[in-house]
Amino acid sequence: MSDDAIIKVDAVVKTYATAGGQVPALSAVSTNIRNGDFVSIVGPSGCGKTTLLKMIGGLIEPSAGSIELRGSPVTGPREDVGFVFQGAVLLPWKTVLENVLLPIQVKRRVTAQDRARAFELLDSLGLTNFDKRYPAELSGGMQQRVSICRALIGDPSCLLLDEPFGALDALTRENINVLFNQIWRGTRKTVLLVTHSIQEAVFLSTRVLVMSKRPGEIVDDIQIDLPEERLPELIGSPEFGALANRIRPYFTKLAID
Amino acid sequence: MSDDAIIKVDAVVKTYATAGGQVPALSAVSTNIRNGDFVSIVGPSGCGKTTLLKMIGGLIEPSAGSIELRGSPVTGPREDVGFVFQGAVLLPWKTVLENVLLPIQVKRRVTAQDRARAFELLDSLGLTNFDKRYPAELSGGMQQRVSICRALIGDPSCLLLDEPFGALDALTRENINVLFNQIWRGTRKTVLLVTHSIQEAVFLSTRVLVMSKRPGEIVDDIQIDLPEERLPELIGSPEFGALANRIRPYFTKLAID
Amino acid sequence: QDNLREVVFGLPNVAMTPAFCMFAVSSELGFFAEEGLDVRVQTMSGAGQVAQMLAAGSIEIGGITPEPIWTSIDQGYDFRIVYNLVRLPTGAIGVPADSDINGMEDLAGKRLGVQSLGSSNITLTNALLPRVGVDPGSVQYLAVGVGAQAFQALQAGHVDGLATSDTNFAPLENMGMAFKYFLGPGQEALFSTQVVVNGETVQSDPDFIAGFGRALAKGTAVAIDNPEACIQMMWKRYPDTREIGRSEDEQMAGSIKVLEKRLALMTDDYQAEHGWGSTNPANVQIWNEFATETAIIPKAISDIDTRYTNDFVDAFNDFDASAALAEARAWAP
Amino acid sequence: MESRFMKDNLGYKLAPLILFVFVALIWEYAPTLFGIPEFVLPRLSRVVSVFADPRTLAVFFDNGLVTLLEALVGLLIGGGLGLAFGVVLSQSRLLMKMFYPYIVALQCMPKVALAPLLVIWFGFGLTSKIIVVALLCFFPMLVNTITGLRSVSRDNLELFRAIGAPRSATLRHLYIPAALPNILTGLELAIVVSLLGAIVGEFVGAEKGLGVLLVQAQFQMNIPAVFAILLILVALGLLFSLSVKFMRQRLLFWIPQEAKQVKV
Amino acid sequence: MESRFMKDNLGYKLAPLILFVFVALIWEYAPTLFGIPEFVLPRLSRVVSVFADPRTLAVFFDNGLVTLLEALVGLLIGGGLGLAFGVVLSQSRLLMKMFYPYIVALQCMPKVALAPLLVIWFGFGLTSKIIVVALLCFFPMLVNTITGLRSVSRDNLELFRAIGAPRSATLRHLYIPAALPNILTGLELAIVVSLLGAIVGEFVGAEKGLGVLLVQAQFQMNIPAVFAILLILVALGLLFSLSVKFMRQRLLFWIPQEAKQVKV
Ligand SMILES: Nc1ncnc2c1ncn2[C@@H]1O[C@H](COP(=O)(O)OP(=O)(O)OP(=O)(O)O)[C@@H](O)[C@H]1O
Ligand SMILES: Nc1ncnc2c1ncn2[C@@H]1O[C@H](COP(=O)(O)OP(=O)(O)OP(=O)(O)O)[C@@H](O)[C@H]1O
Ligand SMILES: Cc1ncc(C[n+]2csc(CCO)c2C)c(N)n1
Ligand SMILES: [Mg+2]
Ligand SMILES: [Mg+2]
Repeated sequence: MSDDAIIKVDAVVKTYATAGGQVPALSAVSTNIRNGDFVSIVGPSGCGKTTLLKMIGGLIEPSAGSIELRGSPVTGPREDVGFVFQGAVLLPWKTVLENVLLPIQVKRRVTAQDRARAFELLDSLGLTNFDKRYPAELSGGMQQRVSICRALIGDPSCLLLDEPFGALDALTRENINVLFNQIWRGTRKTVLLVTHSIQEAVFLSTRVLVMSKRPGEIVDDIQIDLPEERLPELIGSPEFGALANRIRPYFTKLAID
Repeated sequence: MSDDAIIKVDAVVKTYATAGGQVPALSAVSTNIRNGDFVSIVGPSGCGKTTLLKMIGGLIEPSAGSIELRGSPVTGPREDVGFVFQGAVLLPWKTVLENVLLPIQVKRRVTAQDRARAFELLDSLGLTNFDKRYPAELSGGMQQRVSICRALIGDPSCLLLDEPFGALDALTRENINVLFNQIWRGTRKTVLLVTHSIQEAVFLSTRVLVMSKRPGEIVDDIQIDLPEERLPELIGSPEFGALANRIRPYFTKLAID
Repeated sequence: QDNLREVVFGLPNVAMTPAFCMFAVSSELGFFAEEGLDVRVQTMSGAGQVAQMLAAGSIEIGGITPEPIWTSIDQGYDFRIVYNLVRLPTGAIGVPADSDINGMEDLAGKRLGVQSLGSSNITLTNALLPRVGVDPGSVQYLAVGVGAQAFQALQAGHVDGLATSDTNFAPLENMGMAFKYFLGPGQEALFSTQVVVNGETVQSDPDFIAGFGRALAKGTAVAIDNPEACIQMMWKRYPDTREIGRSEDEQMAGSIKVLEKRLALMTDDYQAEHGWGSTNPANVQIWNEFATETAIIPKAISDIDTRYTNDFVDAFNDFDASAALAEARAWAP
Repeated sequence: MESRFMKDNLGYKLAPLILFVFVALIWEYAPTLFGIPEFVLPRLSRVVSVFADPRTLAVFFDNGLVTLLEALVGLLIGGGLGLAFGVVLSQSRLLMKMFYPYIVALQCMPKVALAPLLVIWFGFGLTSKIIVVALLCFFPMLVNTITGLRSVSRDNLELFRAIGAPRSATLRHLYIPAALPNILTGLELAIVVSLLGAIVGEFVGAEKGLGVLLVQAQFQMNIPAVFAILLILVALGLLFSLSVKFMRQRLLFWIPQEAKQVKV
Repeated sequence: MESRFMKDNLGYKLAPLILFVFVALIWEYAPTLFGIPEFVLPRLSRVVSVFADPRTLAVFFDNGLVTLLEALVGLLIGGGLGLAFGVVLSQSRLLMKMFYPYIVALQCMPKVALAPLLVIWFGFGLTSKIIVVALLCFFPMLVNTITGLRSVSRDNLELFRAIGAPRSATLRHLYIPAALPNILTGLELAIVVSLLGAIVGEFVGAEKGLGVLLVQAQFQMNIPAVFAILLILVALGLLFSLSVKFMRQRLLFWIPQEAKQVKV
């Protein structure tokens, strides 16, 4: 692959050591991700998607193989990478606003600008007027949206998203998808998105990686050559249908055991 | 509505009292659910679906209005109702098998039969050989599947499911949908399912309730007159498409604020 | 008054008590001040702690019972007895007045209460019992503490008598319990609390010792003459000794009893002849042998005669007693 | 978990009062009824009457202030060090392995046995008592802080690593808030022992304080006064304990089961 | 959080040992170097030499057994009651309001002041000491149990309500396991005070035990023996503490930060 790869994953293997023995989660995954790409990862539950994302984010160590980010090996989390975890992972003792501002607060004084940006993000994710609430007072989907705001607040150039839209209803999800496409076009962030929705993967991505069941491998790597601007109408188009249909069979072949 | 209603929800209102003031979550919801019905609830994130389900389950009290289950007012959780929470809510100090058997263990000795049934359920949800693992060693989707097994172990005649399939990939989800349809047909349990997938709602249900944004109301009540046996092929059928199309507009009208 | 030398005196008792109220007299009537001293009496958990403080240099002077003095000397500390304060043993066996025990020889097979199992009264009693033909092994000891706890032990019959000190018996008598007291043969020689300093103080600061002892002697004389004023002065100087919630008369009566019991142990024929603070060399020898015999120290102190001094006795007694007594009579609280 | 009847009901508010009256009555009449002598358990009215004398009150106040000062300063120092050590030790397995055994060792030494040494080193003034208090307060605070810090979930730790939080910020925004329930429990325990420590320190050698009064009263067999002083200690302890309860409700609002208490 | 270098490294294992040798050396040479009298701090070798005499060892063993028995039985009773009360009180706000103040009150009474009363009430045998120990162990166990029980999440409580778990099952399968980290912390604190309690109880009146030996040694001005006895207490305390650590690792395997320690 080309040399403008921002993320290089090379023969990465992950085996978890547990009291019950070794659990192979990922077997020899290799891929390169170009700067500004929007890459979705799909695959059956438990195939190692979260594991792969956390390794790229420097949160866990591969058992074998190497990962490079911007040319240097990943040994820990990097500045400039935003993470959305599979659960919302909000701090119960902080308000929604404080939770969103956390990535800034841990590094420097929060400015009025930061706060304004946080309000903007909350607004765009449908959380107007919830800034003073505590997480326990939010619904599951609202919590998830707060955690998306938190990943975006620092304006990181690379985003790692682990099923960020799983608890959202169809419409909210579609709106946020459009929003994400806008953000991506505006900023050309590199995005890695784990999702369970084929439609979402095709709608948002420039490339979709399909993984096999545990221990996961990459079984297909599909280029999504659609115009950069993605609007809801696109979903009905034949090109969109064709791409989705290319992915769908894997979900039949890779049946759960 | 008919008199064989097993659940009667009458002008139920819920307002949460928080430090920041009163939060209206649900405004005057009324509906009756017949014995053996499979009812899906769809609606925008934060509209009060979880709240409604928990009130029917007797876990929280309505601010106004009344709920009856099998003819007697709901004052607390009932035997014979299985619950799947929006988060998996597994006990970290128990193995997968122990978590599944929990509803039995808290009431009586676990028998070999119970254990056999638990293994069967784990198998059917693709968790073979994970019985001895601890929740922390599972992926998000696997945890969710364990919590589904736990809701089914007691063979309750009424199931309340709060987005049980949110963290599952398309295929696993489809397989489990088919499984649920089989179970429902075999046992004629009364099922209430909160879901974000219109397709899933139509595929599984005999009836779909559509809720408006917060504070939620029921804005449509759609009878799904499809044959009881639902197979994947059904999804492509024109009747299926028509029903889905009847629901979809609400998700445009009820745009998030 | 500001140029007084501050001195801390280590008191071998957890609390100030009428038994030591002569210190209050010397302070209140200015006897210490006349010697250029401002004496603060510091209560301690016991004589052992006073010895420890003295050895560590935390205090300059203190009252210590003989056992810790001998032990410390044996361990190489240069303690010097300068003033013989409590001239007779404070410890005794006391049994209820109606008891059928009529002497130490009746103690075989009996149970005695002691303040604690570390109490010197056990060593003492065990050493004396063979002298009256009783096997010490046949006497049992029970730690009953002091005060209410000891009272209860006697009342409930847990013990047949107590082996403890005068200051512990007095409150029990005040509570209405009557005792018969026994001393063992030759026990009178075993004097009690001594005023002790480090040897180097004797060299470097003889005036301090002389002045301290003189003020103490004056105070003791006043206490004998006028116990009531003595208690009043203690109350004034140490307000904590005012018994909370108890009538003054009741307290005065009880306190005088404690004081008188103690004063009886602070005077003897030798003192009448040689003066306040004087030490009978013969008794020191007896103590030395007794301490060796009872294994308080592993071997007799060879230079025991250099460990006490009567050199200051003349200075201690160089005062006008009648003037001191007059001052006390003129004193009003 | 109470029946709905009890909730916000008068009976709910009265019950503790009734128990109080009940205990007071027993204390007042049991000694006479069962012939318990005054020196074992004086009747309540005798104990309370000790407070009637304004001179006595003044003495109590004077000495109580000294004890309170020792307890508070010792608590601040010992509790503060316990918290600090808890934080530092739990950041490193090596430090934990190195120092924890010595801390346990120090705690296993009876403070009454150590107090004389402390008096030698630090004199008869406030310092030695404050150190006894600090020694006693240190351990409950330390152990609870460590437990609290360990209770931080792996998910939260991953979040803080992911947002590149420096160690200080992770402490401030994650570890400390998460450990707060336990830290406050440590504080509650430390508060109770701080008073004990001050008293024990005063036993061994002090000029002033409730401990001195207590020894004095015990020596004088003035048992009503002993109980009166114990009552003062109890009152101080309850006051301290109430302030911790108040802090819990204010600081732990995000724990439903702590906040619930607010409504009571 | 250590550098990778330290992990499983020899230096990692050696560091505590080096500290130990260092402390021992200071203890051995500081008294001579700074002219600290043996009265105040005897050198280590003098203290250790106390153990050389087999007769002394036998006496220590005999009396140590008594103290250990008092401490263990008291711990069992006091800790058990603390656990039980913690469970019962946290089930009801009413009971909490009614009884908690009295418990705090009891704890604020210095045990050294109560011990003489307990001796009067319960005699001079083991009972009174066991009660002192139990009194001391009760509170840390109680307070930590309550904190632990309160830490149960609302989600988990809802789950148990939803599956219709009776109260006893909720306790057994939810409250107790969730509170276990805190209960073990309470146990650790209780263990430390159990030894202190036994010693303090023995100070006041006992026939046998390390406390009696301590008083005797103090009276005989045998300060090396005093420190030798303190060393025994420390050893017992460390032994207890290690067993709690072991229990933590076994019982709290599901808390990554507790289990992590296993690998050390
Ligand atoms: N414990 C609570 N305290 C205060 N407000 C609450 C609480 N629980 C829910 N709410 C509020 O009630 C509303 C409805 O919440 P609910 O969880 O029922 O929504 P939902 O329909 O399940 O949403 P989602 O699809 O995102 O899970 C939300 O606006 C939320 O902020
Ligand atoms: N901490 C862990 N310890 C042991 N095994 C683990 C751990 N985390 C994950 N696993 C195992 O690794 C495999 C992959 O897990 P991972 O969470 O990466 O899956 P996933 O693709 O994200 O699944 P899902 O879509 O359900 O979230 C699973 O089989 C899981 O059991
Ligand atoms: C560690 C330690 N060393 C010395 C003493 C001193 N001390 C205090 S009281 C007493 C004798 C008994 O009354 C002695 C020797 C102590 N307490 N603790
Ligand atoms: Mg995952
Ligand atoms: Mg919900």
